[in-house]
Amino acid sequence: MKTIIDDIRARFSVEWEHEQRADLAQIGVAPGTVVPLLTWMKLHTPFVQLNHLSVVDWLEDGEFQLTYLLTDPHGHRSLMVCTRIPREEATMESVHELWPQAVTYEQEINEMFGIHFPGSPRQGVPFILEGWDDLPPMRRDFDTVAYMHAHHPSRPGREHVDPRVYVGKVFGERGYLHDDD
Amino acid sequence: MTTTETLRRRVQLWFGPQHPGITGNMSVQAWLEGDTLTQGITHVGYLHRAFEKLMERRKFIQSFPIVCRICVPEPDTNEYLLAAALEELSGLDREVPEKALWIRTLVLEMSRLAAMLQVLGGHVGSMGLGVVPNWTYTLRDYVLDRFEELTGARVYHMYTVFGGVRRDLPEGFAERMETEVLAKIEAKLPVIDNAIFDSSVFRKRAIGVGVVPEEWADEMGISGPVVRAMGIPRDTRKDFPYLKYPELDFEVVTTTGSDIYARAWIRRQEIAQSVDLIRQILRRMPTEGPYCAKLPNMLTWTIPPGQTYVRAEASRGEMGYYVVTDGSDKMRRVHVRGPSYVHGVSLLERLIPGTNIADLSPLMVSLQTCPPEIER
Amino acid sequence: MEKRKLPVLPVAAPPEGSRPHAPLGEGCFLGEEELPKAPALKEALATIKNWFRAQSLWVMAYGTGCGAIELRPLTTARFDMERFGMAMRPTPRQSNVLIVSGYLATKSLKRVIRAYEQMPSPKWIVGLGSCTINGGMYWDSYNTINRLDLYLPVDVYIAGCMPRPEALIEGFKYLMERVKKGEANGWHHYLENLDWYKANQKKLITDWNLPDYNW
Amino acid sequence: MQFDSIEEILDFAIGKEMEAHDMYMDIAGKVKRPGLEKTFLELAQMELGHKARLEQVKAGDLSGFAAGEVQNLKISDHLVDVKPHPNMDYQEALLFAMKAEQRAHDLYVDLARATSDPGLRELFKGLAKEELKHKLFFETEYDDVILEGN
Amino acid sequence: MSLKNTLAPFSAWMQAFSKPFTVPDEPGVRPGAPRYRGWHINDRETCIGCGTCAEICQNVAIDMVPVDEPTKGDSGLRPKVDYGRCCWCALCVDVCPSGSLAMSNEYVWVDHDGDAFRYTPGVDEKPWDGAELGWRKDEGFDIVDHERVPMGHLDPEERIHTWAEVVVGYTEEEARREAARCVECGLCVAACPAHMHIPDYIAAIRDGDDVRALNVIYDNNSMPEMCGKVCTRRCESVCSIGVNGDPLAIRWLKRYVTERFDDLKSVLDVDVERVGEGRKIAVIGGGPSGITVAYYLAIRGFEVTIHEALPQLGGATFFGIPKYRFPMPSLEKQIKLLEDAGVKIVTNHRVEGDELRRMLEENDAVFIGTGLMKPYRLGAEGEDLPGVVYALDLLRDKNIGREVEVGERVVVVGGGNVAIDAARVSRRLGAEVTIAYRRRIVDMPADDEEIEDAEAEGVEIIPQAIPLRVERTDDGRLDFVWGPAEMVPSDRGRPRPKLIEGVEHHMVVDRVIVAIGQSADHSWMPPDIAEKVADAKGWITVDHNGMTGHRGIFAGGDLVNDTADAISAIADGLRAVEGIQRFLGILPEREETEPEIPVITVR
Repeated sequence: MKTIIDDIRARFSVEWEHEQRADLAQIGVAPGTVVPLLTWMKLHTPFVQLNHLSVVDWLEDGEFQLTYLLTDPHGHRSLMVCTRIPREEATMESVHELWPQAVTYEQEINEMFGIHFPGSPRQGVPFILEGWDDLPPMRRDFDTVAYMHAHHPSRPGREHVDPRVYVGKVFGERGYLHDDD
Repeated sequence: MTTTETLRRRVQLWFGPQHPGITGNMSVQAWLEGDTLTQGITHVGYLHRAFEKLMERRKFIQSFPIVCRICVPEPDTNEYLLAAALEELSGLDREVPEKALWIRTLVLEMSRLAAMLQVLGGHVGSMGLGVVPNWTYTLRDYVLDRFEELTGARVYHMYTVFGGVRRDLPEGFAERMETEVLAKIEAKLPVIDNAIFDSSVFRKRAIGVGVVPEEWADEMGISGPVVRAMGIPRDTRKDFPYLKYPELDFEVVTTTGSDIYARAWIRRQEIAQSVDLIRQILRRMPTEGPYCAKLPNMLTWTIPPGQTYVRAEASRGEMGYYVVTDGSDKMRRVHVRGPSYVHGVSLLERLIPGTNIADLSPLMVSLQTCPPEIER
Repeated sequence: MEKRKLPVLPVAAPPEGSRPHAPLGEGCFLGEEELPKAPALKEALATIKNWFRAQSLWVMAYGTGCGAIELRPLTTARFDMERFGMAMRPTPRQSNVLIVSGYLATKSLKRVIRAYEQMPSPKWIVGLGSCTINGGMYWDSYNTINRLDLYLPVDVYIAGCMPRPEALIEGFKYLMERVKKGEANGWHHYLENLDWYKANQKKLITDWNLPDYNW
Repeated sequence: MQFDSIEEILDFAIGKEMEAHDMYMDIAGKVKRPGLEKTFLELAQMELGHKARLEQVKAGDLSGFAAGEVQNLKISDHLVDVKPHPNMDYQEALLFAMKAEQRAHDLYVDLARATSDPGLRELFKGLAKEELKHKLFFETEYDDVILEGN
Repeated sequence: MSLKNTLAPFSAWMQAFSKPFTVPDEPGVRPGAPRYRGWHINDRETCIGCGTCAEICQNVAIDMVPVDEPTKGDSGLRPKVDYGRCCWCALCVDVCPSGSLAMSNEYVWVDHDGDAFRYTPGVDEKPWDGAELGWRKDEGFDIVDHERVPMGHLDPEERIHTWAEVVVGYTEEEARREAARCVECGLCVAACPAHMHIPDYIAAIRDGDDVRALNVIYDNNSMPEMCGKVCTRRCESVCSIGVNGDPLAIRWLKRYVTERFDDLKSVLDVDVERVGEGRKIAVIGGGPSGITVAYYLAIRGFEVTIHEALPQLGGATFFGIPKYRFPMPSLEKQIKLLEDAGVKIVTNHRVEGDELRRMLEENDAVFIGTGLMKPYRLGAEGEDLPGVVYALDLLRDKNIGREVEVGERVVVVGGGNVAIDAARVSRRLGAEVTIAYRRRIVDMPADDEEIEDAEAEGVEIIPQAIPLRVERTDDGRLDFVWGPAEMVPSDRGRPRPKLIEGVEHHMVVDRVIVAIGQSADHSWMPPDIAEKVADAKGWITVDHNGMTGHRGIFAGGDLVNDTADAISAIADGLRAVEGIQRFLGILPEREETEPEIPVITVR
């Protein structure tokens, strides 16, 4: 694993690296580096397989993390390439020309996170959802429970008493450092 | 426009979601010329339950009941992978007891067996031969009986959790497994061979149909019986060893042809292999010892920040879990990458042009597309 | 005959002037107005008709959710649903039982409504699993409905996640019993309160592009 | 002491209870500790109750006597008797009462032993048991309140 | 394609002769597996209503509904399951701290009414009640942590030579780990006499927010550091985790937080209106109840004076509890907080004669928390011999720094915490110590941990030993004579000891320390006031405001409650804090209505 990361370091600027397991390393790169790096990897290294493309929403940081998982199918090891892009009007370069199956990943990410991949076919074409008119649902600021309450009524008649609150109330739990109101 | 041209007009056909030949609740939007498909687009989302979203608001232990529902025929792979990922991120993986590892291997192999029995029947069922699925579904039911005995449920087991498994093997489990399941399967396999692989109907419909070119294997990440039917010995159990597989004695089954027949053949061989593996596991499993590590309070447990990707061999191919934790008591992100994500969408769409309409259903079965795994 | 409860909903008010459902044989749909007028005979005919109906429940083979996995074993020799006069049919046109096998994603619901409406009356819906009752596992999902009876009339619920084949058989036997007694008449209810059901359906399915009834 | 008839014995016993009553009334007027006066008045009242019970027996109703065995906790047996004094506390009051009942009990036991008439012996034994019951009442109170931590 | 291939499928016909395997259509042919997860069953008696099942249910399928009267250790709530939500994962069964919840192996339930699928197991009758088979909790699998993070103790050999604190205390990591065991059911809140917000401060400790934890703790306890060290911890006795494991170390967690801060005033966020400006309160007795009243009234602007007979505030926690349990600096920190709050402290001042009457005139209210200071007598012969001493005197003399000497051999009579303290103090003074207790060891009112610690330190405990008399030996020592007891059943309460006559044991000792209990002494009050306030046993009865039979006199602590522990005294103090404000018309009088129920979440 070390050699391949050294090779990458020699050609691209790597922000951070981490060896999670003997067969899984992780590197972080700038968004602009991703496509050149992946192109180079597919053409010149055994990491020819794009296993996985995923997004993590770091709402607090205002960033999306994109994770590309490349696998060396004969050497049995994987490299996770991570990059962070701003959350506002998130756009990322597409890799569908390197791997045809990336179209599906990019289509789903576009639908679920609202990240746009210019040039990738099927951007904006619904994949999983139908008639969706809210925030992209996998974003962390989309509240699924609120949506559920608004759209999917539950069967009425459920009443829950929280033991913690109930016990305090019944037995007269009070505080004295603060006035009640 | 001449009559012939009119007749050769492209017809658009929605195949599914309500269609007896479709695998699960999905649909293929296909364009036909005559009875040949010229193009197809996979449509999923009919089963979208937003697992990944829901797991982001559930505590770690609460994700286990939900994660097994991602794949109906084979829930245990999901349970194992979530457990493995969280154990790796929390450092609990070093404490999983030996016996738990063996039981997990057993459960994974049992679920592979059950799923492959189901899909082997599906192979012929999709061609209209109803009797073989009858047998294989019954055989699968015998496996489910043992699952029920072991895990307390037939379909959704919720049995593997981090630290190990939830219950010990019951008394006499190995004997019942042998007499009630394995022996019955072995007795039936030759009959099934006769009815499928020797059948001229099946051979005619399966050989040379749905051939996946070998050069797609690497770049698309094709896995499971589909890639092994190309003659490539690719198997996560060997390539990325996990649990007790390195200690078990088995060879990766391969064949050539890369068509529906080859994939069915692989599955039939792997059924036999699974039977053998289950015997090995039951023979070598320690009888004493704990089956789960000591767990902290699951209601308040937090896992330090980190990310990982773990994989295991499901009956359909490589199943992967990408898990990100942020130090809280919930997962920041979990992304399930099932083999069907590639097989059922990209690969299927690339295979469809030129396929006969009658072969679409067998083709989908042979790719073992599992829609809940695509849309989650 | 038991009166069917109309769920109280925040979704849409029950239709104005909605008739209490008509007992079978009081002339409603499908030529029943041609029945003889003598009450005793009418009653007897209805009984016979219900008995026949109960003996031939044909299930539409549409696995709407994960519960479908336990439907398949029913067709095998081990559980053998055909001994109860039940069979799987590939198309709605030939079936009179729709099994909603668990949760329904919004996208699926649209198809299920369409399939249900295409089925010839009398027809019944079996809600399989807890998710049809009150959302089950996916109660907080943005994409699955919580209550099936808001959108389609459910005649029998089978609780479980998922229910075993034996539970399904019990459910079907219960359905047969109710059909025999003339109590399983969700299809009446659906037609009588069509506006209410449609309002609920359209509230959820915002990109409604179907005809209002899919004959 | 010599008794010739059952009536005589009962009269003697009733006299004893009255004595006890008067004594408690006397102490109640003297103690200083708040509330203790009330305690002694209650004790005196209790003795009146005992007296009433004995009068019932005298009238021929033997059901007033305690049936079965009465527990003897023997707490008072090895404790030192106290003399009533104005500054008594609750512990001393209980001790005093226990000892008084103990003495009455011992008296009837002695009488029972001394008499040869089986009928009279039974009566004495019954009276002893009654006193034992009264003692048990105080011993239980002593065990619960004073010896709570022991 | 050969003829063989054409004929091969027909081999399927052979199956027509195989044995049928169809499951017959009869009830009960295929029962669920022995550990099948079917409908819930619950043992209503064992269930403690902690709601952990509802907490872990990711489907929000379980509601807690009021079924029984709430008691300490049982909220009276019982889980009601919505089978329109349940997914049969049985996490509720595996998490159930009391082990009452289980699942039967029944699995069939069909109905046409969607509202029918709800019931309260164990309360609503169901056919599967009492099912033998089904999913049960298993020993080898636990998703709550039943093992307490062990607390370090000084080595017994070492500690009998020192007055240093025996308990070491948790490190930060240990405290966080221990706090993480909490399931936040809140049953402890009911059991705590002061109803401290226990789950809340434990959660704060778990989250690493010690300042918040301290504020939550001081919200209704102004002597938490003392409680953190010596509390009788009724909370732990009802802890739901403790039903089948070690209860949360609530006391040690409180100790951890309170020990972290030295300057309490700067950390505490007091936000109350100074409603008591210009009002004067006298507090007689500087024990926990008095301190509580003083602190919470002082922060509200009252002018509070504490009168204490001993040279130091703290009451029994000062003079009664040995310093190896509650060291002086901890107490001083509490007193400093009082001073910072503006409380006037008068020590070495015993209120006597008509002073109480004068105080009543000068103050708006008087609070009495003088405690139980008069030891009960042994009552046996020889009690007045020199060398027979009372434990309270011994402990007090030691704590206020007088020279104390016990000789080589000591017998302590009694089984309460005072007896154990006296024994352990004597041990540290170099004596061989025996405890003679009338009942069995399980009956001892002393804390189990205290008993264990004492035994570890070499204290011998003789149970069922009734002191008969004390005699002087020829060489000037004491002969402690005791007799064995048998336990006889009692119609109320615990079994009672009964002397076995005829057997006498002799023990030659230098000291007999009597620690059988103590009572109140009201000789300092004017008799007419005392008459209105106290009863024969010395106890004071108060109303819901903490006020005695005399207008303006409030009382609390051991005088009032029958539990005689510090936290009850604090609770009494809190009651008086509210009561005094109501008495003075600052707070409205409490309405005597049923506690309104509760905090229902509709879901």
